[in-house]
Amino acid sequence: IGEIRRYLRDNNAIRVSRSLRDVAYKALQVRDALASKNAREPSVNEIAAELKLPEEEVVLALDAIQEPVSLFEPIYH
Amino acid sequence: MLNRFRLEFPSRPENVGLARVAVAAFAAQLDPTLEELDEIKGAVSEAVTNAIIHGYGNSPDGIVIVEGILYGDAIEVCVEDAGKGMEDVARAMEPEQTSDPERLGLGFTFMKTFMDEVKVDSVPGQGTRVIMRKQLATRH
Amino acid sequence: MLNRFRLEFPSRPENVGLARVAVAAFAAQLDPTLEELDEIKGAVSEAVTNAIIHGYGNSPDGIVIVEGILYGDAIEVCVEDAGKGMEDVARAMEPEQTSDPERLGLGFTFMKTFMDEVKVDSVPGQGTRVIMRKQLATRH
Ligand SMILES: Nc1ncnc2c1ncn2[C@@H]1O[C@H](COP(=O)(O)OP(=O)(O)O)[C@@H](O)[C@H]1O
Ligand SMILES: Nc1ncnc2c1ncn2[C@@H]1O[C@H](COP(=O)(O)OP(=O)(O)O)[C@@H](O)[C@H]1O
Ligand SMILES: [Mg+2]
Ligand SMILES: [Mg+2]
Repeated sequence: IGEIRRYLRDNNAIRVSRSLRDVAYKALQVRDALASKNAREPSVNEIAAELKLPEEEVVLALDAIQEPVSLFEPIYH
Repeated sequence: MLNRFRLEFPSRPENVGLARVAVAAFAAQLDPTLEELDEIKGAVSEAVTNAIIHGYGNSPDGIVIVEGILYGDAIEVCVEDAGKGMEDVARAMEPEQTSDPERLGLGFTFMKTFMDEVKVDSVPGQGTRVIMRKQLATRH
Repeated sequence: MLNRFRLEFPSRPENVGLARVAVAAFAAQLDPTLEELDEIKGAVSEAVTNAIIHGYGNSPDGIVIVEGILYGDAIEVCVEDAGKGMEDVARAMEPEQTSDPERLGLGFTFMKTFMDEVKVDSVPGQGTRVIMRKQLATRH
Protein backbone atom coordinates (compact mmCIF):
# COMPACT_ATOMS: atom_id res chain seq x y z
CA ILE A 1 0.00 0.00 0.00
CA GLY A 2 2.77 2.43 0.91
CA GLU A 3 4.48 1.61 -2.34
CA ILE A 4 1.34 2.24 -4.35
CA ARG A 5 0.76 5.51 -2.58
CA ARG A 6 4.28 6.61 -3.34
CA TYR A 7 3.81 5.53 -6.93
CA LEU A 8 0.63 7.56 -7.20
CA ARG A 9 2.27 10.60 -5.71
CA ASP A 10 5.37 10.34 -7.86
CA ASN A 11 3.31 9.82 -10.98
CA ASN A 12 0.93 12.56 -10.13
CA ALA A 13 -1.94 10.21 -10.80
CA ILE A 14 -3.80 11.23 -7.70
CA ARG A 15 -3.38 14.25 -5.58
CA VAL A 16 -5.49 15.78 -2.91
CA SER A 17 -7.92 17.71 -5.01
CA ARG A 18 -7.90 21.41 -4.53
CA SER A 19 -10.12 23.58 -6.63
CA LEU A 20 -8.41 25.47 -9.41
CA ARG A 21 -9.56 28.75 -7.91
CA ASP A 22 -8.14 27.78 -4.57
CA VAL A 23 -4.78 26.94 -6.13
CA ALA A 24 -4.80 30.15 -8.17
CA TYR A 25 -5.49 32.40 -5.21
CA LYS A 26 -2.84 30.63 -3.14
CA ALA A 27 -0.41 31.05 -6.02
CA LEU A 28 -1.07 34.80 -6.10
CA GLN A 29 -0.57 35.02 -2.33
CA VAL A 30 2.71 33.12 -2.59
CA ARG A 31 3.80 35.36 -5.45
CA ASP A 32 3.27 38.46 -3.29
CA ALA A 33 5.00 36.90 -0.30
CA LEU A 34 8.04 35.82 -2.33
CA ALA A 35 8.19 39.16 -4.16
CA SER A 36 8.44 41.11 -0.94
CA LYS A 37 10.80 38.61 0.68
CA ASN A 38 13.27 38.52 -2.24
CA ALA A 39 12.60 42.02 -3.63
CA ARG A 40 12.02 40.59 -7.12
CA GLU A 41 9.33 38.83 -9.08
CA PRO A 42 9.34 35.09 -8.31
CA SER A 43 9.23 32.62 -11.19
CA VAL A 44 6.51 30.05 -11.77
CA ASN A 45 8.88 27.34 -10.53
CA GLU A 46 9.44 29.12 -7.26
CA ILE A 47 5.71 29.56 -6.72
CA ALA A 48 4.99 25.94 -7.67
CA ALA A 49 7.73 24.67 -5.35
CA GLU A 50 6.23 26.64 -2.48
CA LEU A 51 2.79 25.14 -3.20
CA LYS A 52 4.30 21.66 -3.74
CA LEU A 53 2.58 21.41 -7.11
CA PRO A 54 3.90 20.84 -10.64
CA GLU A 55 4.34 24.19 -12.39
CA GLU A 56 1.87 23.40 -15.16
CA GLU A 57 -0.82 22.86 -12.54
CA VAL A 58 -0.19 26.37 -11.27
CA VAL A 59 -0.43 27.60 -14.86
CA LEU A 60 -3.73 25.79 -15.38
CA ALA A 61 -5.16 27.13 -12.14
CA LEU A 62 -4.16 30.71 -12.89
CA ASP A 63 -5.81 30.51 -16.27
CA ALA A 64 -9.03 29.32 -14.65
CA ILE A 65 -9.45 32.65 -12.87
CA GLN A 66 -8.77 34.63 -16.01
CA GLU A 67 -11.25 36.00 -18.51
CA PRO A 68 -12.52 33.21 -20.76
CA VAL A 69 -11.46 34.71 -24.08
CA SER A 70 -9.35 37.57 -25.31
CA LEU A 71 -8.10 39.72 -22.47
CA PHE A 72 -8.65 42.95 -24.30
CA GLU A 73 -11.31 42.48 -26.86
CA PRO A 74 -14.49 40.48 -26.61
CA ILE A 75 -14.72 37.85 -29.30
CA TYR A 76 -18.40 38.61 -29.80
CA HIS A 77 -20.04 41.93 -29.27
CA MET B 1 -18.68 15.47 -32.47
CA LEU B 2 -18.71 18.82 -30.76
CA ASN B 3 -15.07 19.78 -30.61
CA ARG B 4 -11.64 18.26 -30.88
CA PHE B 5 -7.91 18.96 -30.79
CA ARG B 6 -4.66 17.31 -31.76
CA LEU B 7 -1.39 17.92 -29.93
CA GLU B 8 2.03 16.65 -31.05
CA PHE B 9 5.27 16.87 -29.10
CA PRO B 10 8.63 15.10 -28.76
CA SER B 11 8.90 12.24 -26.28
CA ARG B 12 10.43 14.25 -23.46
CA PRO B 13 9.27 13.72 -19.88
CA GLU B 14 8.70 17.45 -19.36
CA ASN B 15 5.90 17.27 -21.93
CA VAL B 16 3.75 14.98 -19.80
CA GLY B 17 2.59 18.09 -17.94
CA LEU B 18 1.82 19.88 -21.22
CA ALA B 19 -0.35 16.96 -22.36
CA ARG B 20 -2.09 16.75 -19.02
CA VAL B 21 -3.08 20.41 -18.82
CA ALA B 22 -4.02 20.62 -22.51
CA VAL B 23 -6.46 17.74 -22.04
CA ALA B 24 -7.68 19.32 -18.79
CA ALA B 25 -8.28 22.72 -20.43
CA PHE B 26 -10.16 20.96 -23.23
CA ALA B 27 -12.18 18.71 -20.89
CA ALA B 28 -13.11 21.81 -18.88
CA GLN B 29 -15.45 22.67 -21.77
CA LEU B 30 -17.72 19.87 -20.48
CA ASP B 31 -17.77 21.42 -17.00
CA PRO B 32 -16.44 18.34 -15.16
CA THR B 33 -16.16 18.00 -11.41
CA LEU B 34 -12.72 18.40 -9.90
CA GLU B 35 -12.58 14.66 -9.35
CA GLU B 36 -13.48 13.86 -12.95
CA LEU B 37 -10.82 16.29 -14.10
CA ASP B 38 -8.17 14.70 -11.88
CA GLU B 39 -9.10 11.26 -13.19
CA ILE B 40 -8.79 12.36 -16.81
CA LYS B 41 -5.44 13.99 -16.04
CA GLY B 42 -4.21 10.86 -14.26
CA ALA B 43 -5.15 8.64 -17.20
CA VAL B 44 -3.40 10.99 -19.64
CA SER B 45 -0.26 11.04 -17.50
CA GLU B 46 -0.11 7.25 -17.49
CA ALA B 47 -0.66 6.87 -21.23
CA VAL B 48 1.81 9.61 -22.21
CA THR B 49 4.42 8.33 -19.74
CA ASN B 50 4.07 4.85 -21.27
CA ALA B 51 4.52 6.25 -24.79
CA ILE B 52 7.74 7.98 -23.69
CA ILE B 53 9.34 5.30 -21.55
CA HIS B 54 8.07 2.08 -23.11
CA GLY B 55 7.16 3.16 -26.66
CA TYR B 56 10.31 5.20 -27.26
CA GLY B 57 12.53 3.68 -24.56
CA ASN B 58 13.13 7.17 -23.07
CA SER B 59 14.62 8.51 -26.28
CA PRO B 60 13.55 12.16 -26.79
CA ASP B 61 13.38 11.76 -30.59
CA GLY B 62 9.95 10.16 -30.85
CA ILE B 63 6.70 12.02 -31.49
CA VAL B 64 3.72 11.57 -29.17
CA ILE B 65 0.27 12.54 -30.45
CA VAL B 66 -2.57 13.32 -28.07
CA GLU B 67 -6.05 13.85 -29.43
CA GLY B 68 -9.20 14.88 -27.61
CA ILE B 69 -12.76 14.67 -28.88
CA LEU B 70 -15.91 15.84 -27.13
CA TYR B 71 -19.18 14.05 -27.82
CA GLY B 72 -22.15 15.33 -25.85
CA ASP B 73 -21.21 14.67 -22.22
CA ALA B 74 -18.35 12.31 -23.03
CA ILE B 75 -14.68 12.89 -23.75
CA GLU B 76 -12.44 10.61 -25.78
CA VAL B 77 -8.68 10.92 -25.46
CA CYS B 78 -6.23 9.09 -27.75
CA VAL B 79 -2.52 8.83 -27.03
CA GLU B 80 -0.39 7.53 -29.87
CA ASP B 81 3.26 6.74 -30.38
CA ALA B 82 5.21 5.28 -33.27
CA GLY B 83 7.47 3.34 -30.93
CA LYS B 84 8.20 -0.29 -30.33
CA GLY B 85 4.64 -1.53 -29.78
CA MET B 86 3.54 -4.59 -27.79
CA GLU B 87 3.38 -8.29 -28.66
CA ASP B 88 0.58 -9.14 -26.25
CA VAL B 89 -1.63 -6.21 -25.36
CA ALA B 90 -4.11 -8.16 -23.22
CA ARG B 91 -1.30 -9.42 -21.06
CA ALA B 92 0.40 -6.00 -20.77
CA MET B 93 -2.89 -4.55 -19.53
CA GLU B 94 -3.19 -6.95 -16.61
CA PRO B 95 -2.43 -5.50 -13.17
CA GLU B 96 1.22 -5.74 -12.15
CA GLN B 97 2.35 -6.69 -15.64
CA THR B 98 5.45 -4.74 -16.51
CA SER B 99 8.48 -5.18 -18.72
CA ASP B 100 10.52 -3.15 -16.24
CA PRO B 101 11.07 -4.80 -12.85
CA GLU B 102 11.53 -1.37 -11.27
CA ARG B 103 7.96 -0.38 -12.16
CA LEU B 104 4.67 -1.46 -10.63
CA GLY B 105 2.79 -2.31 -13.80
CA LEU B 106 -0.31 -0.40 -12.68
CA GLY B 107 -0.55 2.22 -15.45
CA PHE B 108 -3.23 0.44 -17.45
CA THR B 109 -5.07 -0.47 -14.25
CA PHE B 110 -5.28 3.22 -13.36
CA MET B 111 -6.39 4.16 -16.88
CA LYS B 112 -9.20 1.59 -16.64
CA THR B 113 -10.16 2.82 -13.18
CA PHE B 114 -10.19 6.49 -14.15
CA MET B 115 -11.89 6.16 -17.53
CA ASP B 116 -15.00 4.22 -18.60
CA GLU B 117 -13.39 2.50 -21.58
CA VAL B 118 -9.78 1.87 -22.55
CA LYS B 119 -8.92 0.31 -25.90
CA VAL B 120 -5.38 -0.33 -27.05
CA ASP B 121 -4.19 -0.95 -30.60
CA SER B 122 -0.55 -1.89 -30.86
CA VAL B 123 1.66 -3.35 -33.56
CA PRO B 124 5.14 -4.58 -32.60
CA GLY B 125 7.74 -2.39 -34.25
CA GLN B 126 5.14 0.15 -35.38
CA GLY B 127 3.58 1.75 -32.34
CA THR B 128 0.70 1.99 -29.94
CA ARG B 129 -2.58 3.87 -29.77
CA VAL B 130 -4.51 4.07 -26.50
CA ILE B 131 -8.12 5.25 -26.83
CA MET B 132 -9.88 6.20 -23.61
CA ARG B 133 -13.43 7.37 -23.13
CA LYS B 134 -15.11 8.89 -20.13
CA GLN B 135 -18.75 9.78 -19.68
CA LEU B 136 -19.17 12.77 -17.42
CA ALA B 137 -22.03 13.07 -14.95
CA THR B 138 -24.73 15.24 -16.51
CA ARG B 139 -25.46 18.27 -14.39
CA HIS B 140 -27.37 20.37 -16.87
CA MET C 1 15.93 24.00 -30.39
CA LEU C 2 15.19 22.53 -27.01
CA ASN C 3 11.57 21.51 -27.24
CA ARG C 4 8.47 22.15 -29.31
CA PHE C 5 4.81 21.31 -29.75
CA ARG C 6 2.10 21.61 -32.36
CA LEU C 7 -1.59 22.01 -31.51
CA GLU C 8 -4.47 21.92 -34.02
CA PHE C 9 -8.10 22.69 -33.31
CA PRO C 10 -11.25 23.95 -35.05
CA SER C 11 -11.88 27.68 -35.16
CA ARG C 12 -14.26 27.80 -32.21
CA PRO C 13 -14.02 30.59 -29.64
CA GLU C 14 -13.95 28.12 -26.74
CA ASN C 15 -10.59 26.88 -28.02
CA VAL C 16 -8.84 30.18 -27.34
CA GLY C 17 -8.49 29.03 -23.73
CA LEU C 18 -7.06 25.68 -24.81
CA ALA C 19 -4.42 27.43 -26.93
CA ARG C 20 -3.58 29.85 -24.14
CA VAL C 21 -3.16 27.12 -21.52
CA ALA C 22 -1.11 24.89 -23.83
CA VAL C 23 1.30 27.71 -24.67
CA ALA C 24 1.49 28.77 -21.02
CA ALA C 25 2.19 25.23 -19.79
CA PHE C 26 4.87 24.89 -22.44
CA ALA C 27 6.40 28.31 -21.67
CA ALA C 28 6.50 27.31 -17.99
CA GLN C 29 9.42 25.04 -18.95
CA LEU C 30 11.49 28.24 -19.24
CA ASP C 31 10.50 29.23 -15.70
CA PRO C 32 8.94 32.63 -16.49
CA THR C 33 7.51 35.10 -14.00
CA LEU C 34 3.71 35.35 -13.85
CA GLU C 35 3.95 38.66 -15.67
CA GLU C 36 5.92 37.15 -18.55
CA LEU C 37 3.43 34.32 -18.63
CA ASP C 38 0.48 36.72 -18.78
CA GLU C 39 2.10 38.59 -21.64
CA ILE C 40 2.63 35.41 -23.63
CA LYS C 41 -0.95 34.34 -22.94
CA GLY C 42 -2.29 37.74 -23.95
CA ALA C 43 -0.41 37.62 -27.26
CA VAL C 44 -1.65 34.09 -27.97
CA SER C 45 -5.24 35.09 -27.19
CA GLU C 46 -5.05 37.98 -29.64
CA ALA C 47 -3.51 35.95 -32.45
CA VAL C 48 -5.88 32.99 -32.07
CA THR C 49 -8.90 35.29 -31.75
CA ASN C 50 -7.84 36.99 -34.99
CA ALA C 51 -7.50 33.64 -36.76
CA ILE C 52 -11.03 32.71 -35.69
CA ILE C 53 -12.89 35.95 -36.26
CA HIS C 54 -10.96 37.54 -39.13
CA GLY C 55 -9.28 34.54 -40.78
CA TYR C 56 -12.33 32.31 -40.73
CA GLY C 57 -15.03 34.97 -40.30
CA ASN C 58 -16.33 33.20 -37.17
CA SER C 59 -17.05 29.97 -39.03
CA PRO C 60 -16.20 26.97 -36.80
CA ASP C 61 -15.03 24.87 -39.75
CA GLY C 62 -11.52 26.25 -40.08
CA ILE C 63 -8.41 24.74 -38.50
CA VAL C 64 -6.09 26.85 -36.34
CA ILE C 65 -2.55 25.62 -35.76
CA VAL C 66 -0.50 26.82 -32.80
CA GLU C 67 3.16 25.89 -32.54
CA GLY C 68 5.61 26.57 -29.76
CA ILE C 69 9.38 26.28 -29.87
CA LEU C 70 11.86 26.81 -27.05
CA TYR C 71 15.35 28.09 -27.82
CA GLY C 72 17.56 28.69 -24.82
CA ASP C 73 15.75 31.40 -22.85
CA ALA C 74 13.42 32.38 -25.70
CA ILE C 75 10.06 31.11 -26.81
CA GLU C 76 8.65 31.33 -30.32
CA VAL C 77 4.92 30.92 -30.87
CA CYS C 78 3.34 30.61 -34.32
CA VAL C 79 -0.39 30.92 -34.93
CA GLU C 80 -1.59 29.89 -38.37
CA ASP C 81 -4.89 29.83 -40.19
CA ALA C 82 -5.89 28.90 -43.73
CA GLY C 83 -8.48 31.66 -43.84
CA LYS C 84 -8.98 34.74 -45.90
CA GLY C 85 -5.58 36.39 -45.38
CA MET C 86 -4.77 40.11 -45.59
CA GLU C 87 -4.04 42.39 -48.56
CA ASP C 88 -1.89 44.84 -46.63
CA VAL C 89 -0.27 43.38 -43.54
CA ALA C 90 1.74 46.49 -42.60
CA ARG C 91 -1.44 48.56 -42.56
CA ALA C 92 -3.45 45.94 -40.61
CA MET C 93 -0.75 45.95 -37.94
CA GLU C 94 -1.00 49.68 -37.28
CA PRO C 95 -2.77 50.70 -34.06
CA GLU C 96 -6.51 51.16 -34.39
CA GLN C 97 -6.60 49.57 -37.82
CA THR C 98 -9.53 47.20 -38.00
CA SER C 99 -11.81 45.84 -40.68
CA ASP C 100 -14.61 45.69 -38.12
CA PRO C 101 -15.83 49.06 -36.84
CA GLU C 102 -17.06 47.40 -33.63
CA ARG C 103 -13.52 46.38 -32.70
CA LEU C 104 -10.64 48.39 -31.30
CA GLY C 105 -7.95 47.35 -33.75
CA LEU C 106 -5.40 46.89 -30.96
CA GLY C 107 -4.69 43.17 -31.25
CA PHE C 108 -1.42 43.51 -33.15
CA THR C 109 -0.41 46.41 -30.93
CA PHE C 110 -0.77 44.18 -27.88
CA MET C 111 1.13 41.35 -29.54
CA LYS C 112 4.01 43.74 -30.29
CA THR C 113 3.93 45.11 -26.73
CA PHE C 114 3.89 41.68 -25.09
CA MET C 115 6.41 39.94 -27.32
CA ASP C 116 9.85 41.04 -28.53
CA GLU C 117 9.24 40.30 -32.21
CA VAL C 118 6.07 39.82 -34.24
CA LYS C 119 6.25 38.78 -37.90
CA VAL C 120 3.21 38.19 -40.05
CA ASP C 121 3.06 36.29 -43.33
CA SER C 122 -0.27 36.48 -45.05
CA VAL C 123 -1.57 35.64 -48.52
CA PRO C 124 -5.03 36.84 -49.50
CA GLY C 125 -7.33 33.88 -49.98
CA GLN C 126 -4.77 31.48 -48.50
CA GLY C 127 -4.22 32.35 -44.87
CA THR C 128 -2.08 33.98 -42.24
CA ARG C 129 0.84 32.98 -40.07
CA VAL C 130 1.83 35.09 -37.07
CA ILE C 131 5.28 34.34 -35.63
CA MET C 132 6.04 35.83 -32.22
CA ARG C 133 9.20 35.60 -30.19
CA LYS C 134 9.89 36.52 -26.60
CA GLN C 135 13.18 36.50 -24.76
CA LEU C 136 12.70 35.73 -21.07
CA ALA C 137 14.74 37.37 -18.35
CA THR C 138 17.57 35.03 -17.40
CA ARG C 139 17.46 34.05 -13.76
CA HIS C 140 19.79 31.06 -13.79
N1 LIG D 1 3.12 2.81 -25.43
C1 LIG D 1 3.66 1.62 -25.15
N2 LIG D 1 4.56 1.05 -26.01
C2 LIG D 1 5.13 -0.15 -25.74
N3 LIG D 1 4.85 -0.88 -24.64
C3 LIG D 1 3.97 -0.37 -23.75
C4 LIG D 1 3.34 0.88 -23.96
N4 LIG D 1 2.50 1.10 -22.92
C5 LIG D 1 2.61 0.04 -22.10
N5 LIG D 1 3.50 -0.87 -22.59
C6 LIG D 1 3.86 -2.16 -21.98
O1 LIG D 1 2.84 -2.51 -21.06
C7 LIG D 1 3.41 -2.71 -19.77
C8 LIG D 1 2.41 -2.31 -18.70
O2 LIG D 1 2.20 -0.91 -18.70
P1 LIG D 1 1.71 -0.20 -17.36
O3 LIG D 1 0.48 -0.89 -16.89
O4 LIG D 1 1.62 1.26 -17.60
O5 LIG D 1 2.87 -0.52 -16.33
P2 LIG D 1 4.35 0.10 -16.19
O6 LIG D 1 4.43 1.34 -17.01
O7 LIG D 1 4.50 0.34 -14.73
O8 LIG D 1 5.30 -0.97 -16.70
C9 LIG D 1 4.70 -1.92 -19.76
O9 LIG D 1 5.63 -2.43 -18.84
C10 LIG D 1 5.17 -2.09 -21.20
O10 LIG D 1 5.84 -3.30 -21.38
N1 LIG E 1 -5.65 35.99 -39.07
C1 LIG E 1 -6.13 37.03 -39.77
N2 LIG E 1 -6.73 36.83 -40.98
C2 LIG E 1 -7.23 37.86 -41.69
N3 LIG E 1 -7.18 39.15 -41.28
C3 LIG E 1 -6.61 39.42 -40.11
C4 LIG E 1 -6.06 38.39 -39.29
N4 LIG E 1 -5.55 38.96 -38.18
C5 LIG E 1 -5.77 40.27 -38.30
N5 LIG E 1 -6.40 40.57 -39.44
C6 LIG E 1 -6.80 41.92 -39.93
O1 LIG E 1 -6.03 42.88 -39.22
C7 LIG E 1 -6.89 43.81 -38.55
C8 LIG E 1 -6.25 44.27 -37.26
O2 LIG E 1 -6.17 43.22 -36.32
P1 LIG E 1 -6.13 43.57 -34.78
O3 LIG E 1 -5.01 44.54 -34.55
O4 LIG E 1 -6.12 42.33 -33.98
O5 LIG E 1 -7.48 44.38 -34.53
P2 LIG E 1 -8.99 43.85 -34.44
O6 LIG E 1 -8.97 42.35 -34.25
O7 LIG E 1 -9.55 44.58 -33.27
O8 LIG E 1 -9.65 44.24 -35.73
C9 LIG E 1 -8.21 43.06 -38.38
O9 LIG E 1 -9.30 43.97 -38.27
C10 LIG E 1 -8.27 42.23 -39.66
O10 LIG E 1 -8.76 43.00 -40.73
MG1 LIG F 1 3.00 2.80 -17.14
MG1 LIG G 1 -7.73 41.29 -33.02
